[in-house]
Amino acid sequence: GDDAGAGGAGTGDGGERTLTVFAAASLTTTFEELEELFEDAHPDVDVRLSFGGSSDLVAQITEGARADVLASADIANMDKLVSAGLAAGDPAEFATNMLMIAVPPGNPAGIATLADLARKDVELVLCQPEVPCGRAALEVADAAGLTFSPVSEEESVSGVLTKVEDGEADAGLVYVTDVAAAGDDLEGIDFPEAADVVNHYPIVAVEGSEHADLAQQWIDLVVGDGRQVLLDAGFGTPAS
Amino acid sequence: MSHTRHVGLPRWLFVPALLAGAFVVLPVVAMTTRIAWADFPSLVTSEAARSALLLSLKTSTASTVLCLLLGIPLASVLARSEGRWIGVLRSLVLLPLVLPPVVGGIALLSAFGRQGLLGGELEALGIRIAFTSVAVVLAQTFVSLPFLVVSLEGALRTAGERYDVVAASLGARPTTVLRRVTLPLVLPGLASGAVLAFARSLGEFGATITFAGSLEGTTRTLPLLIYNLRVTDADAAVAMSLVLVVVAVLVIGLVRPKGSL
Amino acid sequence: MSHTRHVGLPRWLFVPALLAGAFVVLPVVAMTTRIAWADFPSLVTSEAARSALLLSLKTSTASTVLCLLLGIPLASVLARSEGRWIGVLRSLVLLPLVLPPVVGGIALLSAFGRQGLLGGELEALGIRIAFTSVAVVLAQTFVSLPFLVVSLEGALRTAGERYDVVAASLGARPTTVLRRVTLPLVLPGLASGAVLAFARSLGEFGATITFAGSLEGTTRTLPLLIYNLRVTDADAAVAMSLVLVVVAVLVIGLVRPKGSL
Amino acid sequence: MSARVEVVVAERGVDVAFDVAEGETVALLGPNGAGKSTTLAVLGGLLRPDGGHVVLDGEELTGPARWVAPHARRTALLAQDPLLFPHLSVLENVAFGPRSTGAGRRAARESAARWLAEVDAADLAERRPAQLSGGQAQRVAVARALAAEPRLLLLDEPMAALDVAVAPALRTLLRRVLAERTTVVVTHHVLDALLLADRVVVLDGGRVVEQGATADVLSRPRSAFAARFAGLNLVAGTATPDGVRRPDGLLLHGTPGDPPPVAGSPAVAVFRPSAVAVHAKPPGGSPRNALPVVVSELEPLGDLVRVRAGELAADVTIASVAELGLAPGVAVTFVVKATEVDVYARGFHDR
Amino acid sequence: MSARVEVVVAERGVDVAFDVAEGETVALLGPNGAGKSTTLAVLGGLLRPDGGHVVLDGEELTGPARWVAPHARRTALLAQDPLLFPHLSVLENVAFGPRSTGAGRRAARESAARWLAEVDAADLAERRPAQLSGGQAQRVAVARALAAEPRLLLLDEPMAALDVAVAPALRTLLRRVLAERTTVVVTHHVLDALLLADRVVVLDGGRVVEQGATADVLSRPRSAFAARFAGLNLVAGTATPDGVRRPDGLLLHGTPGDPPPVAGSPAVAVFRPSAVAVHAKPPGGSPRNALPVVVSELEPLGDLVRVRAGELAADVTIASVAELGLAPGVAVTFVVKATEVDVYARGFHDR
Ligand SMILES: Nc1ncnc2c1ncn2[C@@H]1O[C@H](COP(=O)(O)OP(=O)(O)OP(=O)(O)O)[C@@H](O)[C@H]1O
Ligand SMILES: Nc1ncnc2c1ncn2[C@@H]1O[C@H](COP(=O)(O)OP(=O)(O)OP(=O)(O)O)[C@@H](O)[C@H]1O
Ligand SMILES: [Mg+2]
Ligand SMILES: [Mg+2]
Repeated sequence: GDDAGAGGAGTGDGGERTLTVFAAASLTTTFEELEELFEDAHPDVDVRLSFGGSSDLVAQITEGARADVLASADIANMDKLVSAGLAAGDPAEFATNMLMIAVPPGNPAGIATLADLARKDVELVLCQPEVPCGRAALEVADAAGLTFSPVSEEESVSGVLTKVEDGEADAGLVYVTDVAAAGDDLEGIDFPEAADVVNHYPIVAVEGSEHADLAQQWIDLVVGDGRQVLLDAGFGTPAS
Repeated sequence: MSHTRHVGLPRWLFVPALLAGAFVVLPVVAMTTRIAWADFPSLVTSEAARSALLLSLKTSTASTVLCLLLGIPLASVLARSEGRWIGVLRSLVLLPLVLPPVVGGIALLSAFGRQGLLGGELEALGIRIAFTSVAVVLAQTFVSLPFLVVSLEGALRTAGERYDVVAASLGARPTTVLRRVTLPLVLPGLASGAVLAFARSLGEFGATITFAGSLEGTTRTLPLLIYNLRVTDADAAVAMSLVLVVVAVLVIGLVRPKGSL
Repeated sequence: MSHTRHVGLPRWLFVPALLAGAFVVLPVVAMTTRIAWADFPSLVTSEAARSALLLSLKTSTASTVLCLLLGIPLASVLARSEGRWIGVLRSLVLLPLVLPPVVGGIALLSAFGRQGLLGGELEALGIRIAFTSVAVVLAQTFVSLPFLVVSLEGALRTAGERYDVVAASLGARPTTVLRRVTLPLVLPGLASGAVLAFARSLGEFGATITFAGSLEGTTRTLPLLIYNLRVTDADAAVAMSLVLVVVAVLVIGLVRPKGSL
Repeated sequence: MSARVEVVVAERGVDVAFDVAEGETVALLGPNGAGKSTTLAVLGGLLRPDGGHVVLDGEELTGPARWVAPHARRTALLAQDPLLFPHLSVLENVAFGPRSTGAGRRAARESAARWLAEVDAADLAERRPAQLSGGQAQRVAVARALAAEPRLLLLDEPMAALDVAVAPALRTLLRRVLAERTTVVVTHHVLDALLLADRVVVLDGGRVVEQGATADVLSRPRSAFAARFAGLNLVAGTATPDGVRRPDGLLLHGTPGDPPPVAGSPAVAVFRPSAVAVHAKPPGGSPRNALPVVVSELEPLGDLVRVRAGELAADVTIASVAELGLAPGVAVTFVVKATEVDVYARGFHDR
Repeated sequence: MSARVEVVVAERGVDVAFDVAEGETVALLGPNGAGKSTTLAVLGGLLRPDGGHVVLDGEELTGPARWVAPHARRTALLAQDPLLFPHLSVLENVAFGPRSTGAGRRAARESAARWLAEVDAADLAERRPAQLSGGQAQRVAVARALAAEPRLLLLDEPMAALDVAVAPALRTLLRRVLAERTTVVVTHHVLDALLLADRVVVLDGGRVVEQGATADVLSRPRSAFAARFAGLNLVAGTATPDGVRRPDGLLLHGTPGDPPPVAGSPAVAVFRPSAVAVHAKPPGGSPRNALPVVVSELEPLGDLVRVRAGELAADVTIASVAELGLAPGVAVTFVVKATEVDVYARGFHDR
């Protein structure tokens, strides 16, 4: 995207229009691809993406940040936006995500199952329970009847990734898409219990958007033609 | 050439000094060993990287100027006043140093956000600060101002008032004294304060993301980009960190007048 | 009582000074208006809050001591040496100020982590730093050291060497000069540097979470707890921020010798 | 610009009052710690006294309810330490005063160059203060104070660091410029007082112990310090019709001054060291004054030797030193003719 | 402790060499900027010269390949500025030297108290330096330098800020302690040189222009500065059998000194101002010396008046001033008897 203030072509009538999309950090790669698709289809539109933790993004919109679309990584935060009266219409679910065990390349601790994460000699890092990936990890453990004692509870997925990639920790619980994005830096290990805890990604246009039409077109892209991009990145198809 | 000899430092002092230097420098050097040099050029010249760097330089410069405009008067008042309330004011000015930047961002939102203390007044004037480049500058100023004030006040106190008194006795009014004697004499302290403020602004992350958000071209400064990249592309994050380091060292090295910090 | 009169400051100077004070103080005040006072006592006396506060105080004290041990020698060397390489070293020492703390954390991991530059050596010695309170102290020291060094070097340069020369001419060896003349003369600068370092340590977040992780009682300091709470319970986060502010102001107010910053 | 000065600074034990008439130069004399610099600081507005007034030309500058800022007083103060601005060149230092009081850049530089030439420092104009020797810095500081064209000039030992070649020239310069200027100058040198000051005010222990026209005070000192300053002997006691009786009963015959002291009132006897003869034993009955003393010190004084015995001094030839076997500890008699002894009442300024 | 000093500091135009014998006190004299403080700085190890040596008692302290740190030299330097440590009390300031050179706390305080008493500042022991007057601070600084018991004592104008009451006492003290000590002292006062120094070294423009025993140099000066310093008139020229011929051709008759200068070689004629008579017109043919001059300045000098005419001076009575109508600008003739004029060769020290 261009610097909004530096657009020499002018931003007035007939000039470029700007669509601002707030999206959860885990959507970074996919939404950047979708931005290109969208801009190809709408040459007069400049899409600007802002990524962050879902709760941060909701807080920013409540504090007055100008966003046209919000794509959240969980339903709880989306509900906050809805109850603040800032959602235009009902949110639509467009993707799902599941947990996966992440280990450093070579899997030095020899992790194979979810139960291995509860071993005393395994240094495990999780997200803190207050964020979606942390909550999901707790639910998975509960469902499997396990108790984890992590050496650290990170503030975000990226914290967990850093620790595992660096080999500082032996294992972490993150999303499938995170492991996919990390490429060779990480190895992922599937585990059957993951299916019990599925994360849902809703999207909605923001109330008071000056580009309601564009916002709707972006949502249409995400739930429609753009779906393949999400699937390629490891996201699951929405339940509904 | 003749030399004014310094009083030598005790030899043993160099051991902990070296240790201290190593402690700071080693991690940064270690980080560079992680860089994938093959991809480096393409990573750091990407559109996103250039726009973030440009924004960082612009906003840091603006906030440094703002720090000077606000900080010189504040430091002068603190340095030349006595009494209880000055002590309290001085403690308060240190607050942004203690506050985790994210909390600082929350505080700024509480004051200047749409729902903040001044939100109504600003809205009425048609001014919208949060989540604009202005917000970035304000966030940087908020966290950097104490650096300038502390350096400058220290320099002013150490320099003392002897020359100010002479200047006044020669008929210079307070503004002239400030401009022609007080500030020139503490130029090293002022310069080091400004460099510190600029450096702090350049590295500012927490308050910015909370108060200004992270929108490319408008509020996504280099540290925000690095944070962003860390999730998707750890290599790129490290590469951009190195860019930040190099820019900072360059600016500091070029701007700093000789002999000052 | 007779009074030594100060050369008055220009009157207009108080306008920007006041503005500067307001700019820093207003947001913090605004934040307190968001506090749910009814829940406040229970929030701030919770087990998690108390353990985080205690850990913060302990680690910040430890890192301030470490900063003094490393920083005094480094600042002395920087202040009393000349030449090109000293300028480079000085720029390098400022690095932790510029680096976003998260990047600082990555750098520390690169050096002292299990796979870091010194990881093998440390492992061989049976030393494990990451995820321990030691890591917290190191992270805090890394970000706080430049504060101490910059304040102290500025003070040393401003104080000059005249008294050191006199002391040496009276037969005092360099160590004696340092202990009995140089350092006592810059005590205000040293104290303000230590206070700055302590304050910065108390507020440290990014490097700590990256390098040390976040576990209650071991590595979860107050800023980490605040960040934690922010997601689920913004009220609690603001309440704990206030605790941090109060603690900081108290410690700064109590520790600071009179007349220093 | 006439000035009235009353200063009380309790903390330093200073309580001083005196006047300076328009165009007059007053020298403040007195031992170390007497309060001279303190008085100048109050005049210049650098110290707010516990009590008293400073009135310059009818305008109250310092008072219980009034305070004029230093820069608005136009009372340039040259302190004991030259304190040249280290970041300005010598010329810029001297031009600082004129610039500050409204002169244009060019005019200020011209007047600075003129004053620098006056103190014989024109060739130092482009130097930094750090490159000057002690005496050079002092001269530049004098030029800087003069260039500010103050209403009241305050000089604290302006000649302290000057060499013998420069001092007379600077003294001549000061003498010329001070003639038209109201000035208070602190000095430890009798020649400075003699040449520069119309009147002297002698301080001791924070009090005015004596004041008057310079020649009067130096030739007829009434305080021990002024006598010592003027190089004269002084014996204090009570007036008798014949002279002065010391507290220990010894009577010193002398010539009463004008007005003659009233018998029984405090009075002083003053005589020059060169009028004193030294005898090994008291001379037999005669109208002369004989003071039994013990030699404390000998000092060469040109071709003479100054024999000190406590507060008293006698100047004798080297031959008589040898003849009398003078040395510290030897008991001798100081003899002085009554015609050489002047007797004065201790004035009301004495305390 | 004998010392050999050779100093070249090109940047300041200083190139000086002299010796100090064991136990000797050498006074460095010279106009402002002559290089006196620079020389002391090199001796104390505060400045590394471009060339030269400092050898103290056979040990090389400064040399092309050798450098002894200031603290290891034991050459206490008392600078022109007293620089008392502001954070220590007066007593602790004085005790600093003994403490630093190994004395115990109690011993150091005792010796400090003793030296403070010597400089008459015992009652200031508990003060902070900021609470002292200029002269008090100077006295404490002297005590501090002496308490360090240096091998070579370096004093830069130790009496500059002292009052007339204290100066003689301190001079006496210095005279006593310097008698046993190897010392280099910078001074602008002839009395200090006379009383304290065994030998004087006169610097001018960074060069030694004269040196010798104090009495010799002050009574038979060969340089203009030394003559002025000693209060004498000096005329430089070429030796003739009868006296000295000035470059302008005027011949001054005089008494040749010992050894008599070789005719044709550089020589100086020296005479006291009191030996000069002032005439309105040249007196007719006679063996006397008559110098046509223009009066530049009049200075009162006790009961006499010093008449200055350029470099020359005459002391006359007030009556003759009135009689001759003396004033600056008036052309007169200075007349001095040949017997009053001493003629010396300019020594090899002259350059
Ligand atoms: N800042 C101060 N605080 C307290 N007392 C002081 C201070 N400065 C000076 N004094 C004391 O006040 C008295 C007067 O000092 P002042 O400096 O006026 O003396 P002075 O006459 O100028 O002496 P000198 O000839 O030595 O310069 C002295 O006893 C001195 O010790
Ligand atoms: N730091 C310096 N840098 C360059 N030149 C200097 C410096 N200090 C002094 N000078 C110059 O060196 C020469 C010698 O100075 P020095 O201080 O030795 O003189 P001095 O004989 O002590 O004079 P005074 O009697 O005035 O104290 C002078 O011309 C002076 O201007
Ligand atoms: Mg004084
Ligand atoms: Mg000197």
